Amino acid sequence: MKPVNYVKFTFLSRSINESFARGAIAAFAAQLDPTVEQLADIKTAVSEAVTNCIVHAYPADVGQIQITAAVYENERLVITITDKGVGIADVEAARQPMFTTGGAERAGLGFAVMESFMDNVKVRSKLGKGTRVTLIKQLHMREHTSRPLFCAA
Amino acid sequence: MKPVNYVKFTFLSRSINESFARGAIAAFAAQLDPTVEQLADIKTAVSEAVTNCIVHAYPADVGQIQITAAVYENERLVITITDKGVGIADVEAARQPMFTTGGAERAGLGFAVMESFMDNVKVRSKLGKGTRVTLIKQLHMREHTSRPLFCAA
Amino acid sequence: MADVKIERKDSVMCAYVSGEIDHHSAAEIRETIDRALIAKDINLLTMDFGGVTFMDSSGVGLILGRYKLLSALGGRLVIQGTPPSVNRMLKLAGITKIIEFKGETADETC
Amino acid sequence: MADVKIERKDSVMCAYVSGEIDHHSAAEIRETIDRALIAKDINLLTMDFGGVTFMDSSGVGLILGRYKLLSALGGRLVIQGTPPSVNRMLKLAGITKIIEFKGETADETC
Ligand SMILES: Nc1ncnc2c1ncn2[C@@H]1O[C@H](COP(=O)(O)OP(=O)(O)O)[C@@H](O)[C@H]1O
Ligand SMILES: Nc1ncnc2c1ncn2[C@@H]1O[C@H](COP(=O)(O)OP(=O)(O)O)[C@@H](O)[C@H]1O
Repeated sequence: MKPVNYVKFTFLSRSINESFARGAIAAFAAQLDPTVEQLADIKTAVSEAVTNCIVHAYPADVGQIQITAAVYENERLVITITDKGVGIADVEAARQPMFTTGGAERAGLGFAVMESFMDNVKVRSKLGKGTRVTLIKQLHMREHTSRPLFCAA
Repeated sequence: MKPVNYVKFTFLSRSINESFARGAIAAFAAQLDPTVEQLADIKTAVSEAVTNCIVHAYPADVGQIQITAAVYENERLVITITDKGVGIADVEAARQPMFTTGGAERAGLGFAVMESFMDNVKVRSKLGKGTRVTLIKQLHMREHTSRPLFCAA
Repeated sequence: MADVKIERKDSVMCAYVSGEIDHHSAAEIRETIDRALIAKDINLLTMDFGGVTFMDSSGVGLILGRYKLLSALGGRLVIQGTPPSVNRMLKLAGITKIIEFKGETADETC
Repeated sequence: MADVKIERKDSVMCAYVSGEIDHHSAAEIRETIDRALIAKDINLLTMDFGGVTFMDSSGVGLILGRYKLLSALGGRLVIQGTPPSVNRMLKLAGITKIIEFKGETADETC
């Protein structure tokens, strides 16, 4: 199926860009008229995936991160986050809650958060080649509620 | 000079993406700690340039729009908006306030707004090839002001 | 992103615009207003910008377009509640002298 | 994006965190808190999350890291003012039973 709308963006794996990435995705997802909670879910999941590229994929240097976001006719939002970093040796193990190679300040909860906040999470990774995380969320258009307005003309 | 940070993004010339584009650029520009007014200036200028791609560059079909944004060490923000659309025959004429080929609902003020809200605006265009608009704004890091807080511990 | 609420009483109509006015939303706002204008014989349209959080030059086109339409229909356009950012855009457009801002008489505003 | 204000009185310290907590800002918040913790002999740290508008799992790492540091220093960590989105993250992390939330005694909160 062809997306109705999409965007692709590329940026450096600098931690300052974590807020940029979730802000840009939020601006894109707004067209699906998500609830405040749905929008927070999407932002949080994107923040986790982008942080993983910055912390784990490129631990020593600055690399490129690519994000795509696509909207499909049935209001499905599909986001991919791709790096060309170190890759993950055992994806199944990495997805376990509390598993981390990131030291004391990482909770090992990134994948658990993505899975909990999105409808579907796919991870493809190759050691030395990089990782692609696909985040899928099904949104339902809400009814627009009109606030009552009085005009004393 | 090499940028300290940059982002590149590509999206479709659909009018729904006008708000996405200025939102994404606002999320990127936030790292420069702009004032509310500076951020509004940047968003407005980007909105004008992106609208021009949608309305003028691809009048009949849907094309690609590419935006780059770069931050330089002296806190200069450089944004480019590029299309592969119809191009502009006479850039000097097009930049004049009130000049429009867009009909009754276009005010012909897009370039005037970009020039007024940014420090520098460059336009390169080739008929049949497309147009690149470069928007430059010099930002100055403000002092962080701390709100007073009382702790009755 | 933007919203417009229409209120009508006899030949007077008020359009409360809120949110972000760009080329995308201006088209929707224009259609809503013009449909209402044409459905009924309106000789005074007040556009209220109190809830507008963003406006690019598409908003100027929106105002000028309604101004011309009203003139053609023998009516008047009045603008009210413009926040500073909208005023700045209207000044830059040089239309603050052409367009009528909220009048002194209560009956022409919402 | 995030901000942290430190208040100290004797061996009690309060850290008011506000804004967006992610991996980037958590690093800054951590440094500010740890510098203050180590500079003075603190045996109770209260972290106030009242002003937090966004928090990803980096915030869990931030809390757990301070919890461990305080334990090592022979002190305690108390959490207060967590908005619903932060509570949701803490529940998902399963740390609501480990971490002490705002105590009943007035002297341990800010
Ligand atoms: N993009 C990536 N590149 C390389 N390794 C990754 C990537 N994403 C995740 N990982 C690995 O998976 C582990 C678990 O990730 P996650 O659940 O997000 O927790 P955390 O980021 O807190 O460690 C990481 O510690 C790391 O070893
Ligand atoms: N990206 C573009 N591609 C082709 N033509 C353009 C482009 N941008 C601007 N133009 C031309 O320049 C004119 C003036 O643009 P502008 O000042 O933004 O006003 P407006 O968009 O209201 O027409 C347009 O009417 C159009 O003819």
